[in-house]
Amino acid sequence: MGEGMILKIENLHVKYGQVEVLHGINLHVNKGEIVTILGANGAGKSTTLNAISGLVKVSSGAIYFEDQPISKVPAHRVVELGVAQAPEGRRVFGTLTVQENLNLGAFTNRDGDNIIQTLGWIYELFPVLLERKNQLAGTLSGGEQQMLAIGRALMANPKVLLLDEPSLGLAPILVKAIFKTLKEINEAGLTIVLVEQNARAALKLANRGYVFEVGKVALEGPSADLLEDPNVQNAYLGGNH
Amino acid sequence: MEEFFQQLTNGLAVGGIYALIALGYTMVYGVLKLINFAHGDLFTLGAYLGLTLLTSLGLSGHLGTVLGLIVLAIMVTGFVGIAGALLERAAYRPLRDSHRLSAVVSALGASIFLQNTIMLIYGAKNYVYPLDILPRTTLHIFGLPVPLVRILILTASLLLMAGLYLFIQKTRLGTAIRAAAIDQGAAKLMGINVNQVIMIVFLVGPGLGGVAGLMVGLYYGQVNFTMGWVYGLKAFTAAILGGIGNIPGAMVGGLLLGVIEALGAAYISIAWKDAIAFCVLIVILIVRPTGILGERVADKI
Amino acid sequence: ADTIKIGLMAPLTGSWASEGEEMKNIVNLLADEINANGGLLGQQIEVIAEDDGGDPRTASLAAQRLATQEVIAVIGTYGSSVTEASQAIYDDFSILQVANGSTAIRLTEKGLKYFFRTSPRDDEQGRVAAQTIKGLGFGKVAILHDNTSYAKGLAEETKGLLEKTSNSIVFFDALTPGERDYTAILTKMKAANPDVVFFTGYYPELGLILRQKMEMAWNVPFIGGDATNNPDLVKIAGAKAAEGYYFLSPPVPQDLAFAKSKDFLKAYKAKYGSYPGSIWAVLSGDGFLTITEGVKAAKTTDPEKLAEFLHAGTQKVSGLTGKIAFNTKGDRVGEVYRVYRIDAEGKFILQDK
Amino acid sequence: MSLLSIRNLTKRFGGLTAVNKVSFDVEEGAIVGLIGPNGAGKTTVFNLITGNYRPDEGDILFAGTSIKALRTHKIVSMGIARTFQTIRLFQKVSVLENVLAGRHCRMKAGLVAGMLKTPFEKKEEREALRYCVEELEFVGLKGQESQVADSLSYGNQRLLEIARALASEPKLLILDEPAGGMNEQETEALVGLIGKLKGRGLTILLIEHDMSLVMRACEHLVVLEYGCKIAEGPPETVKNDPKVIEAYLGAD
Amino acid sequence: MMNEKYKLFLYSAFALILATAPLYLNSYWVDVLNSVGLYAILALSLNIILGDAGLYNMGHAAFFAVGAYTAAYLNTQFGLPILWALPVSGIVAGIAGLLVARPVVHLRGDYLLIVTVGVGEILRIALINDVFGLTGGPNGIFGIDRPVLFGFKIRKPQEFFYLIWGFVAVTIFLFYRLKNSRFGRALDYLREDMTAAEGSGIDTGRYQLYAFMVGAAWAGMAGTLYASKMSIISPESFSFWESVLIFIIVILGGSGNIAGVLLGTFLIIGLPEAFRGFANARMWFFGLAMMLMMIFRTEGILPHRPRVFKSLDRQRP
Ligand SMILES: Nc1ncnc2c1ncn2[C@@H]1O[C@H](COP(=O)(O)OP(=O)(O)OP(=O)(O)O)[C@@H](O)[C@H]1O
Ligand SMILES: Nc1ncnc2c1ncn2[C@@H]1O[C@H](COP(=O)(O)OP(=O)(O)OP(=O)(O)O)[C@@H](O)[C@H]1O
Ligand SMILES: [Mg+2]
Ligand SMILES: [Mg+2]
Repeated sequence: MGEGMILKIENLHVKYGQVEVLHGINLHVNKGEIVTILGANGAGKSTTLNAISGLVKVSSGAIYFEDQPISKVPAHRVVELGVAQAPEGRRVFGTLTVQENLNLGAFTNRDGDNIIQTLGWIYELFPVLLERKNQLAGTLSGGEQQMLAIGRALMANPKVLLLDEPSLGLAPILVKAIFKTLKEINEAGLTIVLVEQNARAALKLANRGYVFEVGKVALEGPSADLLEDPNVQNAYLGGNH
Repeated sequence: MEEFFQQLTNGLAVGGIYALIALGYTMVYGVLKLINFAHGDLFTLGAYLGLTLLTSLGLSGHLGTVLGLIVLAIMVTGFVGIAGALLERAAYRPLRDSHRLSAVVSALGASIFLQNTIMLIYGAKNYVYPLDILPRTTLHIFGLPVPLVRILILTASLLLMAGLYLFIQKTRLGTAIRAAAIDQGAAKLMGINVNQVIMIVFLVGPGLGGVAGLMVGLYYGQVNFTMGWVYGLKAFTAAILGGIGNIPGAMVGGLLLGVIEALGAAYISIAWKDAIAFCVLIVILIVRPTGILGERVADKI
Repeated sequence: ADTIKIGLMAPLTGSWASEGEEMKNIVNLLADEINANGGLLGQQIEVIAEDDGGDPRTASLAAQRLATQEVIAVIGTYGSSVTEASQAIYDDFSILQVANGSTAIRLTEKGLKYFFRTSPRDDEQGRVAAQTIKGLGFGKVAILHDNTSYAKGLAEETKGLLEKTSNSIVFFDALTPGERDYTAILTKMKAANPDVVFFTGYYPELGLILRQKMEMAWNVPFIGGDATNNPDLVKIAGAKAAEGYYFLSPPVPQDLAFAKSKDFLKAYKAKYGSYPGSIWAVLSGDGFLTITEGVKAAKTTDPEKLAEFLHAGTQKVSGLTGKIAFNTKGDRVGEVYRVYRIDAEGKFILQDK
Repeated sequence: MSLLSIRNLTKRFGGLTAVNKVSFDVEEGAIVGLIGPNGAGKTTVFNLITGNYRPDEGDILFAGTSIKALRTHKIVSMGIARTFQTIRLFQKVSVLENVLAGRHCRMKAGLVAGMLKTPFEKKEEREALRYCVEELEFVGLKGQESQVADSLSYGNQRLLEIARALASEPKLLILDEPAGGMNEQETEALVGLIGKLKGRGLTILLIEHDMSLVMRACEHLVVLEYGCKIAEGPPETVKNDPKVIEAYLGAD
Repeated sequence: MMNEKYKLFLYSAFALILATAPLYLNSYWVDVLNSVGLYAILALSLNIILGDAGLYNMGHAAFFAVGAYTAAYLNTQFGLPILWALPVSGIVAGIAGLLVARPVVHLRGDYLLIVTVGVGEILRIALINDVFGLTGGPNGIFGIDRPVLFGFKIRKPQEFFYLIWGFVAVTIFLFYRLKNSRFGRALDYLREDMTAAEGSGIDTGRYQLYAFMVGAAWAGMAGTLYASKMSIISPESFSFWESVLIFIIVILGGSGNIAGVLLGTFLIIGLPEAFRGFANARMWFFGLAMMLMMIFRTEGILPHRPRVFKSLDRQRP
């Protein structure tokens, strides 16, 4: 594993039943980077994140986190190692309160001070969550749930944060705020892998990017290059808008 | 009036046992959303194991009654808990990702299997616990004769419920159990070892069922291989009545069911008492569709 | 055929499995005995046991199955409605049926040619029960049954007879079998303040009731029907609680003077380690003896001739519960019932008439 | 008369007033956007219109009649169809049957006709199938009829929801974040689809956070914040309204 | 498609083997098949409620009982021929289904399940206690006539075979058509997602009631056949365990799939008979087999498959 690399995926294959949906993904993330993964619906972005987190079984290939192979490590151990995910579809614990959800995010976090600090910071970032502290997460509006999912992942105090379409369903003002925050926490040392439909914003934020097409990496490179790439422009940036 | 209070204590005594079995039922249900129809048979297993251990080890002889019974209860809880965990491993885990009712059918199969295993091992006849292991003291509370053992059973149920409730609500592991109950995938993403959580639940739930079986054996004296079916159904009813998946609910449901049965028998008809209990259940559910302390529902559209 | 096939239809699984198990034991033991002594009419006996699960539908399948296996006669079964589901099938196939635990009156009122029973009928037991209650001088009677057709039949029969005399029925209701706690019922019954309780259900429930009655410190005497005749009753209730309990029953083999009964008991104990518990199971042994002795005496295995022979009622078979003979309906004739009382040690003591 | 008229609508959840005295109108043939910050009460307004929730105060008039007390399926048969913020398809059912669900309220055959396959039933089925296939084609899902709904990509699932709504021949179509989870190319196609729908004479009310879509597709915007209407008007005006910028759009 | 032809062949071969069964099986095995047939009707009727509409009903024996007792009562009290009682008891059971479902059908999953268990138990207790003097208490009703069809009295298992399986065939024919109709689809939708179904314009409350009504009516007719075959009915035959058995058949066979439910009936009703050789261990093997089948076919033996539209191209405009 290369110098400064925190996460590395080699020739990753994943199947759902009989159907293979990832056909040999190669990808790496350096410490302190923001890497974005783009791609059409069904390209395998979420599957890749879930493979890293250990939620789906890897059929072949390897995943390394800090030089340690993790493709066979169970999901809960991966979190303990320092990889947290805010998953697609939010998956908040609907019958628990907002506060309880956030506490669960800190399940593996044994640093009490850090928990209190992070919690305060999350409530500052998303004041609505503070207002809704004792409301059941299931009754939150779509966007509020999205905030909760992001906040919950941050509570783990991870080394790498995996975000699956964090801007989905958020008001523009919040999207801006979140992207700004991501920048800040990244600068504070957190490595981020960002799956996004909002390609332009994601590329503007990220250091590097990968473009997936039907379970393969079609393009990769520094964000600036991808932003300029005519293929990317046509397919993901909505032409000339 | 005296008869009324007497019937009330009768009902509470029966209800205490329903509650104890319902606790285990509800715990398992809470996490897997599985109606574990084999729970009643694990209860039977507890009663039989208790009898075997009691007669073969002579614990109360060696250790004195109180200590002997405590050790016996711990052993039964442990063994039945292990049986429960094995059952989960063999019959439920393979079905965890399939339709909920598939696991229910597997549980029904497990129930038949366990019941007949006990029958094949022990034979079909009734077994009887040695008499007078428990003190047969009868207390007089406000002039009502109440056997001491009933008070002990009720106290034990209440203590176990309280302990379990605190465990689920206040401890780290309890929180993990609640999270796993809602969304196993998301729970894994929180760093929760879901398999372990389920295993613990299947140690505790059936363990409680087993110890309830032991209590029934010790108190009532008579056990047979089909007894779990009736008790299992009652406990399930109790758990639903209180709001399934909810620990205080199981307690409330169990006690209430016992009291309804006793009062129904006393003031309406003995022969109809189960029908009366079900009628009350239905009425309660019509008014409160998720039971008395039913779980909070959140279906955001 | 080289063997004579006799069917046994019994509840080998389900909640009555303990009864079925004993029935099978007894019939097998008796068959082995005959086979060891050269068989029947020079042929070996083969017992084919089928499970009726204690439920009518399974029973009708069991009956069909036995009917296709060329049995000449069938013993069984337990439970009147279960037996009834099989009656017509055996009749269609001209197979002799000797029921052992089916006391409903109507079973023999249909005029079926091949149907017999070694168990007495509800009306007979009812009569003896009413007599006994009166004989012991009780006035106010509580009657408790368990809503099985047997227990309810007996309860209603007795109630009818008692109401015709000076007795008053102060309580009449049914418990739910299979439960453990009957204190609610006892409390309610106590409030009715009867002189005696007549219980027509089964021994497991009664054992619990007697025990819980003692804990309540209620001293009312209990009288029960033959379904409570089981040594386990004392084990469940404890000798102290069981003491003084009366019940009606055909005589248990222990109390019969025949050498045959004594030998049987010895052999049973030697093979299975204890005495048979259930009177119904013993009656299945009587069913077996009815068939085999009938064959021996009539010198034929033809069910039609056998049936005619048994209906004639001339030949008395010595069974495990006394002499057995049948009337034209197929019911056992003669007074079968005796009164027992449990003593301080928990022994069943036959009372003088 | 407007097609849909919201009058003083209020909805409370416990102590929270999710929708607070909101009034606005949707004219026949118009495309109206409902925007506002997260938790402003937009979806709640939709749920009130379609009868999933009951309003605490106020009224909802559809073509002049009050629908606030009607049950959802009744409202659908009157001509209001919707899609959901989190996709709610019949996941294990084929694509075409999903669309047929929308057609249900325009069909008549009942239990007995279904068992006996009467000529009327057969004819009605045939026509329904044809109609639904056409709707699938219209949204761009031709050839996927026999697939199971959950095997479709996310964007296509959204389109399928629209097709299902269309099958009930609504006058008013309400879409809750139709572009959520779509990339910009797909969003582009969606704008085209909405245009075609307008061409068919449908009236559309939609919630969307993707401003590029809102600006291009809508003729009129209503803005909610904390359950209250804070602005209303043509997109260009609303876009530059300082209140809206502060609450929702954010400064660039 | 090759697969379709193969399937058709398989089904016809199966039907043929079944139809000629009384010619080569003895009366016992024919009677086993009769039992299978009766339960097939019950399971298919429960399948409408449980498999199609997704309503957890674990008290189906109650409707079976209503049908059986209605027929038995009408037959023994008023001499109504048993086959005439068939539609009557269907209607009575259907109404019972409606009445039961009306107040409780909105309950979610397991709450509905326990309520239906309760309804089954209440009914059984009512039967045992000879409610209104109609049911004969624990003895039940006896002396029920055998059916007479065109002057021919049906009594042997071989004869019942054709009556019962004829009814099964009609049931399959009608239910299969129902499945792919507007009605059948509505049930699919409400099973999958109640909110979305209502939001698509389906009166979910009404269809839930209809599902109960149809299922109950068919179970009631099965009850009539059962009563005429046994000629005596008693409360034991309608215990909670019977409801459980029917429930198991539907789920294990493949809920929502008619062929699966049929196969499930053969297994669940047939296996205990096949295991008779194990004597008192037969239910032990049965329990074991049930677990194993479920573990290896987690969605049931023949799970429900979404409908395939083959002929669309022809219909395309
Ligand atoms: N649980 C599953 N079972 C079967 N197939 C699945 C499952 N989850 C995803 N797939 C399929 O795997 C492929 C990749 O899906 P994935 O969710 O990883 O895509 P994605 O790039 O995240 O798309 P989106 O932008 O829609 O989120 C798709 O074809 C999808 O249909
Ligand atoms: N069933 C409910 N119980 C309690 N509160 C609810 C319920 N439904 C919605 N809310 C609350 O009402 C408010 C409005 O929710 P709504 O879903 O209408 O927001 P929205 O405008 O659609 O937001 P978003 O853009 O994030 O989807 C939210 O704060 C939410 O938490
Ligand atoms: Mg994705
Ligand atoms: Mg919303």
